[in-house]
Amino acid sequence: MLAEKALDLVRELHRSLGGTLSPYNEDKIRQVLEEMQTLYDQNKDGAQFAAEGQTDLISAIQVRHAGIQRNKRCLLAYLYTRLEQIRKMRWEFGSVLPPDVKYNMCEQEVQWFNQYNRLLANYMRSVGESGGLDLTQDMKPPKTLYVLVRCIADHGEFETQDGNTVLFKKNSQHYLLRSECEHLIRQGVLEHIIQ
Amino acid sequence: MSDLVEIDSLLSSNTPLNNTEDGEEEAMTASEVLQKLEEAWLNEKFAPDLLPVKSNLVECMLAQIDAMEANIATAKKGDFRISVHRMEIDRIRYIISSYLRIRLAKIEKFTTHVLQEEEKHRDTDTPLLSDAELEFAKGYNSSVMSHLTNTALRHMPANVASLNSKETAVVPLVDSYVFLKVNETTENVLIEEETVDAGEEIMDLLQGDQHIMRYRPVASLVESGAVSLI
Amino acid sequence: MLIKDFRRDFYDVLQHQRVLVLVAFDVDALCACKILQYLFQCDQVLYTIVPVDGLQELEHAFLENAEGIRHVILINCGAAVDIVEMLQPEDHVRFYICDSHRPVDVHNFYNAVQVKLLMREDELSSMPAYDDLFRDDGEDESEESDSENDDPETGYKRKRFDDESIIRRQDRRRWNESRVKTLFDYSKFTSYGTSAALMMFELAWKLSKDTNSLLWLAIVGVTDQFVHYRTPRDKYMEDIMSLQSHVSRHNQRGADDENIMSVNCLRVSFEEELYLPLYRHWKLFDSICHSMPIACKLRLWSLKGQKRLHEFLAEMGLPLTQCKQQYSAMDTAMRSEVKVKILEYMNKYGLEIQDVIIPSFTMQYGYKHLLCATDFVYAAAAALESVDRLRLPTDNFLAATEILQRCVSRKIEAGLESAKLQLRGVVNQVQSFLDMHQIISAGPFLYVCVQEGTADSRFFSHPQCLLRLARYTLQAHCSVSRNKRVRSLPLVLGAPLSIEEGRSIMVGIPPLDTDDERKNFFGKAFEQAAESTNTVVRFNSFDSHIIEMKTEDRSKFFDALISILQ
Amino acid sequence: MAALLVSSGMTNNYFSLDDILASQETIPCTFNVKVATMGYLDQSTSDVDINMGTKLDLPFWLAKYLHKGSRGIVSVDTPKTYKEGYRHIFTADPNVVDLYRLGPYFYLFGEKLLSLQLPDTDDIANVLLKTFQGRFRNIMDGSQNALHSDLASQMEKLDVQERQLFAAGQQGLHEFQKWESRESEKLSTSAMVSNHRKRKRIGYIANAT
Repeated sequence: MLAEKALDLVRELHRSLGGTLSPYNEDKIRQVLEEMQTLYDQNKDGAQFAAEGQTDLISAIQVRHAGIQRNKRCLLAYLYTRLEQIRKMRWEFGSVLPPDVKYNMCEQEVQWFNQYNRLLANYMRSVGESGGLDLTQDMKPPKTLYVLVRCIADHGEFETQDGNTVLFKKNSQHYLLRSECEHLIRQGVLEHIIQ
Repeated sequence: MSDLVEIDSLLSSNTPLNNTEDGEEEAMTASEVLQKLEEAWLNEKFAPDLLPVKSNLVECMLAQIDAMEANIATAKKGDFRISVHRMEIDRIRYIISSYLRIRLAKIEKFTTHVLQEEEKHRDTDTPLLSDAELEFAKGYNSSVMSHLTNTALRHMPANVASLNSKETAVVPLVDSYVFLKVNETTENVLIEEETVDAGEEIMDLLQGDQHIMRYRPVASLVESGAVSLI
Repeated sequence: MLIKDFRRDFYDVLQHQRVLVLVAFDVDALCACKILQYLFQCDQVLYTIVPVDGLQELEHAFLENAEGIRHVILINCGAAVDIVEMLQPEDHVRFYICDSHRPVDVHNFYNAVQVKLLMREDELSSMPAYDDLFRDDGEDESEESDSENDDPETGYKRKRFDDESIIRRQDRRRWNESRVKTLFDYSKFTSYGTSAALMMFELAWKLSKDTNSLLWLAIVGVTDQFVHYRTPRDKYMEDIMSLQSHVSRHNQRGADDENIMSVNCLRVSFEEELYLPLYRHWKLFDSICHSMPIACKLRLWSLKGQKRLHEFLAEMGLPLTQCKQQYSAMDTAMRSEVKVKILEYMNKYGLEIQDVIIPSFTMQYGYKHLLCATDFVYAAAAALESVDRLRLPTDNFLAATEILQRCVSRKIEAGLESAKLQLRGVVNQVQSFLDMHQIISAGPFLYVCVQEGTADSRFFSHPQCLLRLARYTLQAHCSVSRNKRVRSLPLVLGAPLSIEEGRSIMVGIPPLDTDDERKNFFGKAFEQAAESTNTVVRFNSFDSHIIEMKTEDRSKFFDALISILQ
Repeated sequence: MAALLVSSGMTNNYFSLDDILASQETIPCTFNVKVATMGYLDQSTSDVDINMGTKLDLPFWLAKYLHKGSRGIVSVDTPKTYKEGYRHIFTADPNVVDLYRLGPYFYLFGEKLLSLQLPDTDDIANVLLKTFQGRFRNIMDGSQNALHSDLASQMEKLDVQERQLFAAGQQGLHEFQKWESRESEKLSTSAMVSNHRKRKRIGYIANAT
């Protein structure tokens, strides 16, 4: 059936949307491009006959052209949605991706991630005059200045703004400035406890 | 400690704080600016499309935060008001970052559409994007295009090897329904155009009313501030 | 040095500082820690909490977290040990010890700079005078130097002072002997003072930041001290009376009808509670079987005892079917009469009032069912000493804090279930002790060991549960044995700590007839026994009467103990 | 995370996966013209070309392209599920129908049909509206007080868009409950990090055993 492989690509990615990024399906993408090329070649050969108005050839060209468009749309949608997932990762994981997530990304996607990182960093720096504003902070409206946190795993020493060093040992509890430990909470190192 | 007192009064809206850019606009106190920023933030949050940027509000509030932070640094360590002011700074910073995050998401979602719209608005007095946002949008657009090109489009047959933006541009759903509150009474607002089976529908929006309606007819009113989304 | 004004010398000093809080592993310490947390959060004092379950852990935690810390608070740990000598802190570090262990180490008491004690003045009256213990006049140095340098050219000088130095040396020796003797008498018996949670609550009260929930934490702390046989009964009654005044102050609003308290807030009320463990969440029959005083008086482990229990229930008019149902499922009329009936018929079966009734408090939060203080103590203690292999001690500590959080009700239910398991484990173990006559009277003390590999032995590798088992065993043995002197015999109980490493834990408890002061001399006894047999004995616990040793050294250790206590 | 706030419209979005999957649904078509060499599209015959008048179920994206404008290579007919018979069922009792089995994208595909100027376009539009109005109340009630246990049974009859609506209702309910128990102010680890962590543990257990 026309554009069957392209549809598989879309279905595969659609299934993995809830969880993590599915591996970059290099060979299926190549097959889709080959199908497009063969359809295009068939159209080219048929083109000179069609000039003489043989409707059956013209309609065949139309069908193949629709197939090419469909392949193109599925492929681009696959790549674009993966970019959206990768962009979301920048906000969730931070600027460094864990290795096994990167493993599922192709070389160009990793480069794109770095590009996006730079773009975002430049944008954040240019907000306001003094040193810009880190948009990845303050994800939730702050309710208290200090928060009680519990360490989920040993994380070693941590330097606070006012010069104290805190040792994050597993299951120890600390009462710290919210702004300082928010990113650690998001990374899953600390857990916020509600009194 | 006097400087902390000064900030309180500043925030309790009696000493004017004139905007740096457009002098002729009547001077607004810090809390009024904050009020306007909150409104802009809510409008941006609930509007399906990107609203013109309120960069003067953002700049002014950021300057305000820096001033407050400088003051707090000088205050005595034990002062009770420090934590109150720090809390206020955190909350203002949250509003600003959330506002900019929402705009960023819309820019990333409707990049091509936004860039086209920006062409029209660039020179008017209500630009859609701030300079930083424009630069980000251009950079983001080219990064996506170059990625799609060298992973797929480059290998495609010639006649389809390019992206025509009309077909692929993601357009915001301006017809989705929104909740809104009327700030200033505005008469005969065209709600529904003339259609074959239903006549034209005109409505008066009275102050204080609340409605649920399509966004398109009230888009201009939201920008002018006559109506705010809730 | 003892602090007089908690607010000025302790709390206000901590403002705007970062504080390290080291907490021992018992429910009282947990409650005190939560009260302190609440106060610190009101005044935004930054703090770090590290649970410590032994002296080694305490040292380890201090070394790790001490960087940049000027104030260290020790809850229910560190008082009985010379803290400064043990931790070797820098000069600027201050220790604030809020500990119910007595006696307090003399160095802590007389260290005016670095150690501050948060305890009641009257409890430290037995502290020997300063100059009995320390002589900081030049006497000591010159004494040593005289005896060492006996080279000739100072020989002449030494001879001339002969008679004076002899007198001084004798006087020195006599002072030293008296010092050793006073130190020995002072630290001969270990006992317990006021609960740490109560001290912290009084601090909160002085800061006028006390709330109903802090009061409830103090109540649970005091009850824990009583349930684990640390504070004697009359001390417990005293504390209850002082808490009663606070309770009536905080909870009188609900009384008259025009300002009814809103439903979902905490209501605490005083009540003459039935001293049946967890009976509101259990079957009445089970709860009676697991209540130590009644089980011992009726000797429930024997068939005759069971028969007596059935008689007792029948006489009270409580049908067996009802008693074997969940207490909450019994019909309400019957339920309300249970206490009245028990009081009426108890002395016919040899039960006194304090075996059956314990003055305590109950709390209600929103529409959830009523909970009494002992329920909380059993649930939290069970969580603290959970037998789940995978969980770290610190995981248990956090689980226990969540139970005390009280608004998370399903955590409390889980805690109550594991508490039931623990109680059942204790009763079964006592039953097997008595059936197989494992309790041996080794002259000056009774002695028994939990066999390795028994199903419930995993419960008893934890100190507090072992303590409850020891107390239950002693009471049961005394009610069974015919030997008149048995009530004056203390008990030593051993249990396997970790079978792989072949280590076991040992606890010694005082005899029943000196029960009212709850003085325990085993700390000193174990020390001397260990020295004489130079076995490797680990005094890691904050209670000196709980020790750990290699299992194979046990018998050698007991012989030494017998010879010492003869 | 921010991108979630902007609801990605399904209909006019070139890159939307749902839109692509919806346009894969098939429509009965008849060929007005012979098409050379495309015989393989029709599994029932083995000849090389598709001759005139053959009836074939084509995916919507192909049918629309071939039907559109002057080409008229193919004439289209309303799919079975939107025809008279089914329409009566929907109007009778919309809640009984299992829309997921009829085609996971019932509304989205229905909307696409409207662009084909079929003879019964108005009736289709009407039936889409009526069906949704009939089912909406149950979806909303279900999402507001669904117990974890019977969640699956409630959702199996809903089509993709209805499921998203149900999920949105649920999320609203959960967020209200979290707000009530003051959990909403709790800063939490980002969803992706916790999923990633869970999988690592499972992976760890998998290759450990």
